Amino acid sequence: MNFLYAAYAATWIIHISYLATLLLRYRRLRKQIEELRRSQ
Amino acid sequence: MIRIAGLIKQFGPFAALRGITAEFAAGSLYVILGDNGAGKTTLLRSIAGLARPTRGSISILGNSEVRDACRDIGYMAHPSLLYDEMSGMENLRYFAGLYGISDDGRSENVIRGVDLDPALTRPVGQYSQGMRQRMSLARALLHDPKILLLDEPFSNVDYRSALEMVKLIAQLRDSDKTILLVTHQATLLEDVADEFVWMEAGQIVSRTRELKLLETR
Amino acid sequence: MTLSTITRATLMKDLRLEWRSKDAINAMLFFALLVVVVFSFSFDPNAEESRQIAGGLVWVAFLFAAVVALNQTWARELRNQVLDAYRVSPAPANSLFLAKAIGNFVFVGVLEALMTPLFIVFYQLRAVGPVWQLVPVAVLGTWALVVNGTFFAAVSIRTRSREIMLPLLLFPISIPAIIAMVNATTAILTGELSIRVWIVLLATYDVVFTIACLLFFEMVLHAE
Amino acid sequence: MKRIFTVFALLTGLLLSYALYQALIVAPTEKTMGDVQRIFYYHVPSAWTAFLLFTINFVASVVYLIRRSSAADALAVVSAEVGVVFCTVVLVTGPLWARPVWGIWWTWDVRLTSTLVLWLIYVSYLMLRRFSASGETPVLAAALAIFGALDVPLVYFSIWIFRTQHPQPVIGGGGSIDPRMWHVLLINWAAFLCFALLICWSRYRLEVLKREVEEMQALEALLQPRGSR
Repeated sequence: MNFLYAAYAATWIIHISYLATLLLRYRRLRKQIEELRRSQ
Repeated sequence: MIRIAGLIKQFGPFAALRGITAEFAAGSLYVILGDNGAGKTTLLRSIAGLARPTRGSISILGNSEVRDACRDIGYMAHPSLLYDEMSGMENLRYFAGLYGISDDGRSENVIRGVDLDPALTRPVGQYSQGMRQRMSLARALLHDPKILLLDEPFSNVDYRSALEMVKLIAQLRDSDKTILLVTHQATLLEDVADEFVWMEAGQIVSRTRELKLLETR
Repeated sequence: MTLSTITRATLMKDLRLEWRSKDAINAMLFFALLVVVVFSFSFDPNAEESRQIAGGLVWVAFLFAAVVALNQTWARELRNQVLDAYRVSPAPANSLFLAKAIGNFVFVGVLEALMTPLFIVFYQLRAVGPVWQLVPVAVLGTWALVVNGTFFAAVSIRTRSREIMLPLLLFPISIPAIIAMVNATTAILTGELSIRVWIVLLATYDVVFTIACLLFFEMVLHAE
Repeated sequence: MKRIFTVFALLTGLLLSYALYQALIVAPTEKTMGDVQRIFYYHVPSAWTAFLLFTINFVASVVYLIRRSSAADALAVVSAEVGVVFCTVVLVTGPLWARPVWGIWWTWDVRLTSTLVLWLIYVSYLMLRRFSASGETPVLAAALAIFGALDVPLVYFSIWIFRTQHPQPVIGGGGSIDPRMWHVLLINWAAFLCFALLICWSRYRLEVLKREVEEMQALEALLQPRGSR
């Protein structure tokens, strides 16, 4: 039974951490866009 | 005859060329000047077909695909493009083979043309910088191309040899070749160049017949 | 100007360069020797046990050593950017590829020929099965390593950390070939199983990837 | 577009919760394995999704080489990356199921091993994309993707022979499967497909945005009227 919960938790941990990296990358891009805007 | 339209070359987020439109005619010697990182080398590499344009087009002698014109292009890069462990003649014999030239006479003549001795058995790695540059020029001339792209041919070459090379280049120009030459020593070519091209940040910013006009800009 | 003359000229040039500098072969030999010695500490090399694991051991040693040689092939062309001289010439890309692949085949083959006696001595190897069968396994297996190795070495010279990139790209793709080589060798040494299926697998691998390399090499060579 | 995305995200969330409910509560308990068998409802759909994404990566790579369209290349990156994420899920949930059922975390069986090799190949693909310095990364990556795809049948075949020649621990399971389980499995697959599509969608938009920014940065000087030097 514990293995079941572990597996389900692991699945979502993997997916959520991937989504988190996506969010981070998106933030970084936003920052770059801001910089580009300002320099123009 | 080289026609370039809207040429942009990007290396990832870095743009080496930012929109170049230019024409270079046969029988003329163009001297390309500019600071380091202005895109001079990338321009030559694009014309030579070594760097594929991100945008824009290059047409050489009517070929829109640069690779189709490769027999008419002679390219001399800043590095020697020679195998250090082999002698000059061995090097040229190999490169002649790539162009389907099988007789050694051609290679010997080209080596003599740049004032070196084809019988030299020393490996190129032991040549002086000046000799290596001349051997490198010989390699570019091997297949008698109509277009010559020379990247820094005089770097580390002593003054007298450089003058000899200039004389040779002028002769080549007079035999109706298109020559694009990147250099930092523009004064060497003051009397023979047809046009000076100034590049800055990946663009051509001015073209003049007189070097002086560039300097006072 | 045919494919074969340029291939031959390039191959002769590479062999001559290697003969003069001996960079690749020396590094490769010493590296393989180190692997042999280091592995011998990790288990007790008695005859019976060695026979079981020698197949894997031998090929792992060759694989790592081959990577050294494969990196050298293009490193040689990158010095003074000589590769550009080839790229501006009208010579077909595949001539270069074949010359390089054959050259590497020769280098790795020489290495194998020199290392095999060492393995026999250090691990008291004695094959129970038919020894001659090692020849086709070695030929097909070496080509399998070398053909993709040459290709991916050309890919990795376009990346930032060249030398490290090659094994990262090559090893995953080579897994089927490695499984086949290792198992065929073990089968011959222990004399227990037939190697026919492994030979078929290796041959298929060789054919598939030789064709793929020839199809894609031009693109990779001119990718700048 | 943004509204469709939000609606779709909400629907996916609902579907995933429903699928979770189905998997944990509605689905019948397997007789021999017990509740642990329910891992199956996450494990198998993830595997199918990962394989689908790798197939998309292959197709996109081929299309890129033919058409040289930037969109195909972006799709190839996205599908490989999300595919690796799903494949990771497969590789993590697999052992968690194997431990209680088979008593071992890992066995070098055909499916496990070839999934692992597949994962390795696509991780190397992503590494290549990351470390490639030239502007021609897409070409190199597409070539690797095609090599990887050619390798898959060989990998599968080689491991299959390897396994049939060597005896291995007997692995139970198999047999017929309860139709209700099928039903739950398919619902979970649908949910995970929607989820994958959602991630791919966001990742694709991110990739397009990234490329736009890179181009903007690169051509900044071109857009600006040049001053004197």
